[in-house]
Amino acid sequence: MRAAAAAIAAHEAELSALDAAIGDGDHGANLRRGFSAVAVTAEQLVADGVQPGPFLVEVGGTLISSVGGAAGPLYGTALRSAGKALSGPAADTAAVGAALRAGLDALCRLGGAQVGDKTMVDAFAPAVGAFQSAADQDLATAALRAAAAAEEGMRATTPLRARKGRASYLGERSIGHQDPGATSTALMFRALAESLTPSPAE
Amino acid sequence: MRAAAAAIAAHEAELSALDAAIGDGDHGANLRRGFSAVAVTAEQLVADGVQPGPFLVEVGGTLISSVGGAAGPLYGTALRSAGKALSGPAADTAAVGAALRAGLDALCRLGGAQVGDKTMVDAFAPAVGAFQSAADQDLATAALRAAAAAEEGMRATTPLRARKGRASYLGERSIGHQDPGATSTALMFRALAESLTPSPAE
Amino acid sequence: MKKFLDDADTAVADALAGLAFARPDLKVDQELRIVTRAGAVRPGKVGLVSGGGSGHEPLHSGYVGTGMLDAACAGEIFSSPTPDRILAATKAVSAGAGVVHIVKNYTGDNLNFDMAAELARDEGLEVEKVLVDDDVAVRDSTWTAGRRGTGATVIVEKAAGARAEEGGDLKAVADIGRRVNAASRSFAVALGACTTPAAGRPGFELAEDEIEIGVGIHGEPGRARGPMRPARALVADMLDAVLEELPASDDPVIALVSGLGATPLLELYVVYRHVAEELDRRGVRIARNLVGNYVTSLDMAGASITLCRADAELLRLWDAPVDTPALRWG
Amino acid sequence: MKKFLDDADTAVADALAGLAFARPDLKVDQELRIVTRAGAVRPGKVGLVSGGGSGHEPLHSGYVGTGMLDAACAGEIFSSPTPDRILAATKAVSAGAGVVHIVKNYTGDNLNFDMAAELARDEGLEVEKVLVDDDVAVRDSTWTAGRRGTGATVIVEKAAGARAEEGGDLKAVADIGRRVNAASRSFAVALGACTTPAAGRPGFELAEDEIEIGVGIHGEPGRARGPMRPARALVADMLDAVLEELPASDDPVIALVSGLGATPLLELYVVYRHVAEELDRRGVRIARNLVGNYVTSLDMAGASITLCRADAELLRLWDAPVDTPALRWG
Ligand SMILES: Nc1ncnc2c1ncn2[C@@H]1O[C@H](COP(=O)(O)OP(=O)(O)O)[C@@H](O)[C@H]1O
Ligand SMILES: Nc1ncnc2c1ncn2[C@@H]1O[C@H](COP(=O)(O)OP(=O)(O)O)[C@@H](O)[C@H]1O
Ligand SMILES: [Mg+2]
Ligand SMILES: [Mg+2]
Ligand SMILES: [Mg+2]
Ligand SMILES: [Mg+2]
Repeated sequence: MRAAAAAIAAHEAELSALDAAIGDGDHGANLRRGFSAVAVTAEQLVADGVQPGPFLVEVGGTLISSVGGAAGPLYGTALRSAGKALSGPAADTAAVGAALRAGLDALCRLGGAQVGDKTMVDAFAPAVGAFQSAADQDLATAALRAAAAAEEGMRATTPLRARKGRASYLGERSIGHQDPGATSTALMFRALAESLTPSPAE
Repeated sequence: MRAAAAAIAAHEAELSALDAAIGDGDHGANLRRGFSAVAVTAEQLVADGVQPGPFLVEVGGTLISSVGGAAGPLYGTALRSAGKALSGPAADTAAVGAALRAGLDALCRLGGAQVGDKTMVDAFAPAVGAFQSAADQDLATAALRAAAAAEEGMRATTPLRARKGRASYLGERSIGHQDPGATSTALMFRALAESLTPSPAE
Repeated sequence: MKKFLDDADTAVADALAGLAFARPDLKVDQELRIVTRAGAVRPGKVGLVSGGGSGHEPLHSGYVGTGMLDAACAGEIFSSPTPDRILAATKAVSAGAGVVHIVKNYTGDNLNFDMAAELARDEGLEVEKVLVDDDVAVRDSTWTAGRRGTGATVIVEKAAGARAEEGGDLKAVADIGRRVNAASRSFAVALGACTTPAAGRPGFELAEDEIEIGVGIHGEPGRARGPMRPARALVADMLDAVLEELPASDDPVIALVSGLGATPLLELYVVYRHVAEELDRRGVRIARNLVGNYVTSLDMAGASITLCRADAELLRLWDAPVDTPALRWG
Repeated sequence: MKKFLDDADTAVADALAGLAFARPDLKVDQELRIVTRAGAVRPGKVGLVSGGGSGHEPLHSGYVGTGMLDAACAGEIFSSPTPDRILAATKAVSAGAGVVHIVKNYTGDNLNFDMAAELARDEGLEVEKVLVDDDVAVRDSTWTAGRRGTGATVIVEKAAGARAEEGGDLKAVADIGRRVNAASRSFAVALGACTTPAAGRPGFELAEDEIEIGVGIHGEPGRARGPMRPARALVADMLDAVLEELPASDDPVIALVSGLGATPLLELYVVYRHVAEELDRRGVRIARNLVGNYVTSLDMAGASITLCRADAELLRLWDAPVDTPALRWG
């Protein structure tokens, strides 16, 4: 979580710039606000020794009540649903994969978007697919594959015409711009992968 | 009058630019509006064979009711007073000089400005002085001297600090800018001189 | 960027603090960014809540008061308020007769208001949603999130507010709001972009002679860019777009000309002149009008035109007394 | 320059045509550019005429109506109306009890209104002039044309209008106007220049981080240029300037925060927040306030602050009913 917050903070301007091109330019600020709040919540939860499932549920709730805009409810709901699907103190790759799938499903239900609509789903869905395909690998490996898939999905949004969210107002003019939500999704999967990968000796 | 109108129209942008520097940038537009109206009035008056005195009175009235801003009442009053001082169908240099003096006096009474206050008076007063000093010359010569004096007066406003009108709000910051009203006065005296000077064979 | 602000992050909070000082007839919850009327909601009256991103002032806080909204939720600039806050506002104005949410049609607003409504229902409250989607710049198709909500919001809030004030029940109040929305269409043109405090620079760049045709109130690009033209021609095109999708009817219209934030009243009256003349030419009668800054987009230069077909009942509700910071009559 | 206009030369006429369409309760003489109330002045009521250059809307036409002005004369943009028109307005609202001219202190306005008053007196009318000169950015000295008239005009017109409506005689109405003016001071800051339609480009250029301190409502330069700073600091400086010349008294103040045309309401409320907090700190009580676009300068970005010491009588006159396009209450 801390890594995700840092990644978002580091890329705030980039996300907002992407959003300015095809939306209203606040995606970076929205997420920065949300993840600042999450950082506070998370620290408390870690201190309290909360388990991963309830942890994600709480964090999702914090996002919902601090981000605003479209991304808040979508990411928040995804995390809450993922958290509800996780039980116990630790989790293997298959369990985490199933939780991510539950989060993705909830996100799609709420937003009504499918792959190809030029939204965060275009990064989220392939990431979950890659993660689950690596169910027999360790968590770090699965997460690395997911991050790569998310980035590929993110880049694939550029030629698409948006059908959901603010970018859809542009019609044809949304083509040629990378979706900000897909970008933030990819950033978060990359942050997850890096936080799970043992860092090389310093 | 037609010459004055043409001179004003030709220099509208310049006058407005001078006014923008130390006033509100409308001196050119104000006078262009006024002299367009004057051109119409004047044509009618000439057609009616109105004599110079009443002609100036009428034209002054037209300026007052079409210019607005500070310059309208000031120029209009000057012309009206000058016109009232002129009698008969023709006028010699002395009579015209006296009429101009009467106009200047009325302008100063109305506006309360003296030479050195950085206003149209700084061009008008020396012009009248020069005109009257040439009372024994023909009209064209007197007008040429007046125009030269007006231009000198106009240029002399640049280093002055304004004490009247909108430019006075600037205090020290009005120094270094030529007064727009003095500039339009000089333009009009120059137009008068040129219309009285027999044009070289065409 | 030069703005009268202390900090981009506190802009909304600081403005709400100013509103609280200026309007003792309103109550401002600084923590939750909720503006309500100072007094309690009359028992049995339907509560009206609206809200959305900030930066559209006087929308929505300027429409809280007798005869209009009971509560406005102020999100961050151009970002929907969050569900917990909308829920708090909903509970605050619930007086036993249910609460109407007036929601402009944007994905973010929809998601956040819907979540709040869900939570409110979980707590036993009745909530009806009135969706405002009047902006014809966006084609309403499966390709888009649907038309955006803009100027009609003011008319929806006014009419539904009047209906609630006179004792209409939840269904009646929501129905009036929906009817106004169905009878309303809007179109906006930008001559210059707005600058959000967070971004610090204009959301888009227009050439010296270029305008954004069909711009959204968050600076969303419109149908196209085009050359600047005289007001009369621009207004004729805007009315073409509006009338093409306005329900045909013999009813007269309520006409709203709103500046987007940086356009002087002088220009808005020039726009209204052409609206009046063009509509007369096309046989549409204007029964009521508003000309001023009613739904804005920070410091965007531009204007929107909203027309709402109004039958006798709607005109009666429009004329009913209203006492808010931005609308006051009767 | 991009503006909703057809032609720089017809801007004022076109806007007045729009006003005429929008407000059936006003009568607009297009020929003479005079806006009056639709009905005749009640016999025996003192008539109130104001006016000046256009471009400051809603000043003055937006203040014509019950409880405020009887007539407004609209000059060209930033140029005083001419005496013949002011005379026509004066005669139109004369109902046997004399007429008050409310004149902002600019050389052009003074000259034109004075000439009109002279002509009116020649025709046997009684005319009293109330000069408004509240702008402390200009030092009132023999070196200047005196302080300019700005925001206080609204308060003068409101109070004198109320006094006339309740039957005050010519002297009483003029006295109230003068008293308000004497009790009022203003100061404005521009973040960006305005563009007159005739000029087609901004009246002055400010660097990205520069502001004009003490700007006039026609874009007249102010005391100085300075660096942009947070709203709190700007407001503190503006209040310093105002309070330094505001008559000391135990009376509370009416506080007016006016946008200059291109400044969003959100920012004006941030300004008001600091006005309220700073005045509280300095022991000045705010009894009434207005926050919005009341005296503008075309599309200038900026804001002005006006304070007026108000005793019980003034507050009573301020609270009296008013029904005009820009002010309405009671
Ligand atoms: N219906 C939707 N389903 C999934 N994702 C969506 C949907 N609508 C928008 N998004 C995502 O949200 C992103 C925009 O988020 P953000 O800028 O925070 O919200 P807003 O559009 O309210 O300003 C888009 O780039 C897109 O990826
Ligand atoms: N009191 C005065 N007496 C004489 N001339 C004056 C006075 N006030 C202003 N002027 C002249 O008027 C000019 C400005 O005219 P103009 O721009 O048309 O009017 P305004 O200042 O009302 O916009 C100044 O440049 C100055 O020469
Ligand atoms: Mg966005
Ligand atoms: Mg001028
Ligand atoms: Mg947003
Ligand atoms: Mg002027």
